[in-house]
Amino acid sequence: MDVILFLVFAIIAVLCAINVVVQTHPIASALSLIGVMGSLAVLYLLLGAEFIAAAQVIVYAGAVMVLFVFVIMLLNAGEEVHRGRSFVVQVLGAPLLIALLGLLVYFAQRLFPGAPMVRFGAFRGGTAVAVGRALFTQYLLPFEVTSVLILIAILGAIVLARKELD
Amino acid sequence: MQLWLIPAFPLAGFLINGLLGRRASKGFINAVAIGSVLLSFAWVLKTIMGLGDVSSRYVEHYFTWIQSGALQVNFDFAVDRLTVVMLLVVTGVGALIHIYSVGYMGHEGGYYRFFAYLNLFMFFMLTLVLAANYLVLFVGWEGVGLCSYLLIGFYFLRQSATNAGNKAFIVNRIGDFGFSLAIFLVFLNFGTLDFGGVFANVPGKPETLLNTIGLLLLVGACGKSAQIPLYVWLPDAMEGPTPVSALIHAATMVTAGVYMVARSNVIYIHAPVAQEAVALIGLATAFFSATIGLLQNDIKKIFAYSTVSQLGYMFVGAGVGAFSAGIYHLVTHAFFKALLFLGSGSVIHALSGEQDVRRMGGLAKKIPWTFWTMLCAAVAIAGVPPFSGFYSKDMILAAAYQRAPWIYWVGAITAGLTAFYVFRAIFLAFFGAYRGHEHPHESPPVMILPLAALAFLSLAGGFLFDVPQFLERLFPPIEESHDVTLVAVSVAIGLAGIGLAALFYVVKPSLPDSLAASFSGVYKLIYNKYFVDEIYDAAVVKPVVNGSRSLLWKGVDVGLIDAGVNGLGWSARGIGGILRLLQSGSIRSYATWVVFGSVVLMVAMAMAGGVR
Amino acid sequence: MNAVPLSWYLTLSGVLFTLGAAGFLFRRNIITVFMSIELMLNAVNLSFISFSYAFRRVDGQIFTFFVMVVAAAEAAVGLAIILTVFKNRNTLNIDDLNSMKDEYQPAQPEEASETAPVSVP
Amino acid sequence: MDFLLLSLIKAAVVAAVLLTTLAYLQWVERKVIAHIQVRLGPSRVGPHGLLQPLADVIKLITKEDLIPPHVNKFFYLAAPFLAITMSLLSISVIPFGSEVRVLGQTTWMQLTDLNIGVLFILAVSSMGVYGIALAGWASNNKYSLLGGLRSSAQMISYELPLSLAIASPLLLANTLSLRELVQKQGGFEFGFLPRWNIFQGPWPQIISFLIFVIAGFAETNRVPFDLPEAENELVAGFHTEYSSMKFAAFFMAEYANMITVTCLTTILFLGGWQPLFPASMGSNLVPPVIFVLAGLVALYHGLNPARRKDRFTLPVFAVVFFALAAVFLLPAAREAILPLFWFAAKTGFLLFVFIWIRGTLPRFRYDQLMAFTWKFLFPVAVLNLLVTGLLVALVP
Repeated sequence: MDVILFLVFAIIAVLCAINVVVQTHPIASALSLIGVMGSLAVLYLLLGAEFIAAAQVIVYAGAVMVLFVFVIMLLNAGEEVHRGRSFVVQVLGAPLLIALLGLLVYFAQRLFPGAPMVRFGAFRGGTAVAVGRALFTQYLLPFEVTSVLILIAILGAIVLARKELD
Repeated sequence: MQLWLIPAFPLAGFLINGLLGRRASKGFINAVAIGSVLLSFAWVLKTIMGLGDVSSRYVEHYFTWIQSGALQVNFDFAVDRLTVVMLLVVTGVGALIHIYSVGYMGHEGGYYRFFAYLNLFMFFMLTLVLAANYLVLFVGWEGVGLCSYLLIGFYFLRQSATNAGNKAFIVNRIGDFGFSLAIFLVFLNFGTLDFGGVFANVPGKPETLLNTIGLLLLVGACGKSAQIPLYVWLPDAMEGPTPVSALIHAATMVTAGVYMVARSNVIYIHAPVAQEAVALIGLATAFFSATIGLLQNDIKKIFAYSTVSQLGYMFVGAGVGAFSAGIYHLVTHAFFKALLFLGSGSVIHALSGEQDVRRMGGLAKKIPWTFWTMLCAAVAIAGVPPFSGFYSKDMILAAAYQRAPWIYWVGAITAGLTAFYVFRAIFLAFFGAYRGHEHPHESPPVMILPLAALAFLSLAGGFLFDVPQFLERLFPPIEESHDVTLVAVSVAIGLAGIGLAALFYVVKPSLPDSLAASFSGVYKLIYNKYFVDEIYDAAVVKPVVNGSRSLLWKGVDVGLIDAGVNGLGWSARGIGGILRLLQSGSIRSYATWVVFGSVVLMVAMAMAGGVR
Repeated sequence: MNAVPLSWYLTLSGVLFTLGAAGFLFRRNIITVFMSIELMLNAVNLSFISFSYAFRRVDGQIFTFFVMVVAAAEAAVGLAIILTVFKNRNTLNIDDLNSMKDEYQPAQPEEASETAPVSVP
Repeated sequence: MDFLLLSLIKAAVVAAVLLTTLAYLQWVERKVIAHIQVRLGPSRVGPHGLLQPLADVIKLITKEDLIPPHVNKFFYLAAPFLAITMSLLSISVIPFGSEVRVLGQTTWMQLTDLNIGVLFILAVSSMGVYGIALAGWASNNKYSLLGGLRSSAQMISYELPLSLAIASPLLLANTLSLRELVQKQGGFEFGFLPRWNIFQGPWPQIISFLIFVIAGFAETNRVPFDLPEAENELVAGFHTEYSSMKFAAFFMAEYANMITVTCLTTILFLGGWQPLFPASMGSNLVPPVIFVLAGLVALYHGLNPARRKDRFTLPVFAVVFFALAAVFLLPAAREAILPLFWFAAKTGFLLFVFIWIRGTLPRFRYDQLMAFTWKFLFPVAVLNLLVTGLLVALVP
């Protein structure tokens, strides 16, 4: 069961991610990205992070991506135009990415060579209670700092976007 | 006991007037300024009542101000009998001068500013007096210096006023430098700055060390109390409004040096060389500035040199071991010198700004209140018994005779000079025929009232307040001398001074000019204040300015620092010129380089086996 | 076969990250590039959660939480910047936004610091 | 495989009931609005128009399925299904009643109980925006785009006070599971006052109840917040270009959302299936009494018919009502049906309020709508949450 779930959602995630990259229209990319996020949320659930899974959908899919879709609609962004080209990217890009992927996979295998097996329900440390407790005790200061960050981001976004008016 | 309230009232007054005063009415400003000082005075009285006879030192701890390694400085206030005397003088005389200022400053601009500064000064002065350790004292010390600077330059549109303010500030810095060195030494050798802790450990310390500390403290005291060689700022400080001269440059701030020396009496008793130096500098200053005072024509300058001279007297008192006599003189001096300044302020007010005694004369009839009150101050300062100056001056001279008779003689002659120049000023201003053009008018009651109060204190203060007896347990005892001849001699010299002044300026007004003609060399020397300012300018100021210009600016700054900085800039530009080839402006190529970097890092990590 | 090795999750994370990087490198639309960054962040989040599972500690999830918050803030500001850029330049193509490159200046370093021309309305 | 089978059966039952309810909710709405406006409403198809929904469905299915030119076909087709999926998905965690025993099986009247059920609903409802936004954008029509943008902005804005209003009762209940939430609200204070969150100390959640209901109106795009489909400005908003079943999907999504919101309100604030007053005071007798009364009224009107056909139809209804009353008196059935009755009663009442308000209030202007949530609802919700948190922390 776990294997099936993992494979299904991993494949969905990878396909959607590929779609993000290859689609020429931004809104298609955005919706594919939502697909990635949704399947990642399921994977989080499998890994026992239920609160983060819900937050993933609410924050990422429900708020951040809505912003993206909004901006795309507002600017009426169309298909991509291939105009400029960068010599560096064209020559180095693909080999570097393949090397990166290889290295990442290599490290993943070397770090955990098959030993820890993920069973759904084996780790239940991701409940809202556990996360909340950690957030409000050990990570209280970062948490508060984050709230300040968000406040600043709101102000910044308002100030920047306000120029639209005049 | 809430000692902190004593300085807190003027501070509140300063904040209120300083922040809101610009729009407030004069009544409001007066109420806040005078009210805060009166409240402070009342709180001093209440504190004294609460402490009974203040037989022991009472300390209040507020908070740990500085905690750094071994250095722990508490923000503490303390009260003992010396503090009580100072508190009463500062708040009492301060309150009278505040009231006087209402009349004197009534027509000046920056009214709220003036009173805000005065209140700030009161705050710092009270902090200075109440301080329980050297650092808090230093805070007050610097604070009063700041206020003095602000108030000397009160008429900041006048170039001479700002120059005088700067001069006072800079000269005081020299003194403060000595003072801070002394504080460092104290901390280094005693491990604390607290008065109690320091003085308890003084016996047993090497005498050289104590002498050094004493001399450095003396440097500080010389700066603040205008002693040779740092007295030059005080006469110029008369550029400030007259109440300021009375409060800061006669009654309170300039006596801070004397207070500090008296406070550190334990150190000086164990440091004979330093104490000797205190006495000598005091004596020299007293005599020297008395001679300058003889020939001044600006009424405020006369009293300024007189102040320097009287401060010298106090130092003599402290130097010969009669600390209580020095403080006694401090108190009486606060009365009669404040009165002299306020009186001269009244005269200047009456003459709409005229300060030159040569253009006064015959004012006794026109402004009788001012005349009579100033006459009280004059007899007090001249040491005529039984007025206040007689008691304190006589006590200092007696103590000096015990130490060394020649000090007594110089002091006595100085007393005669003092009597002469003070009465010279009185005679020139109030007797004879009027030589000016203005129409003199008597000052308003709000100015006369403080004058009257101070006149009473000048006359009766000597036997009303027996300061030495009050302080007797605090200082080493003075060997009492009951040699009536000494007293008689000094009084006689003083009376002779008055008589001479009467002869010169009332009976035979032509005599001074003929004397000046026959002793023209000495006359010129004294008239130009021994050319001290010019000597300082040539010896100190010019070399510093020229050295800065040629060596530091042209040499070090342009040649060394600028060259180095510019060289860095040029090399950065050169390297940047090469590196800018990487900057294609395309984010995607940058990102490629980032990926490249991370791949390299990961390869390195894999080869080094960095992860497990 | 009722359990998945943890390395599979990490591999998936690596694959997603690489795809995100590829999007960043090869896409020209600034919004898509931005979305690729979000994809990379998500990939990193997945590995954080995997580590959280591996070490049986909640800390990894807290990190993910903070990454999300920062991503949200970043999206708000970033998209506002994109709006402004679009308004000023009327383009979303990332290759057109290369004014950081100093193309028109000769190699003389002194003249590099020319002040921006002030447009008079 | 018991679990799977049971789940499949439950899903089938819920889906059937829900879809029927959706269809008839529309009939109820039309009837109620008609009576508010002193009209009869649908009355031609079937007795009292009871077959009207069926007719509508047939009409919608058989209608020509138009796809306008120049639309983005994929998203144009995907949008309505996204909308209906998201709105139906949240029903899956709603508990309708307590534990029941059917054919030897013990189960809950709930498809699944997630211990993050509330978060799940929030997540799913936040995804609902995409259906509308995409529909507006993919239609390639200015009215649609504006409607879609308006709608998404409105839904995002009102989601904030909504979430904050949800947080307060969660603080009281200390759980995220909807089932536990209802169980915590069981029992009575002073013997008669139900421990529903709207009444419960230390800080009765009346304010968050009101905020939740108001935000719920906006989330479901109902009057007075139906700006996205303001017909006099935007034709029909995001679904201007939709017809036949795709239009029906949007329509169903709206009603499904309404049902979700009312169910959630019932669970969060009104104690779910908990009765209004204790059984000792005869709460068990309420449903039979209501049904008997309804049966009597129907019987009376059947005997004194206003129209000819009433002579046959109304007695039939009366018999049905009497039968229902009898069922409620059976002890075996009562255990299972009573909670369901209370849940349905509360939800039904809230649905009636929704319809009632639609018949009563005019529409907001768009700036008023935004100002209302950002400048009033949001601060009030934050304040309420703060007070609740403080009181929960202080009062043991």
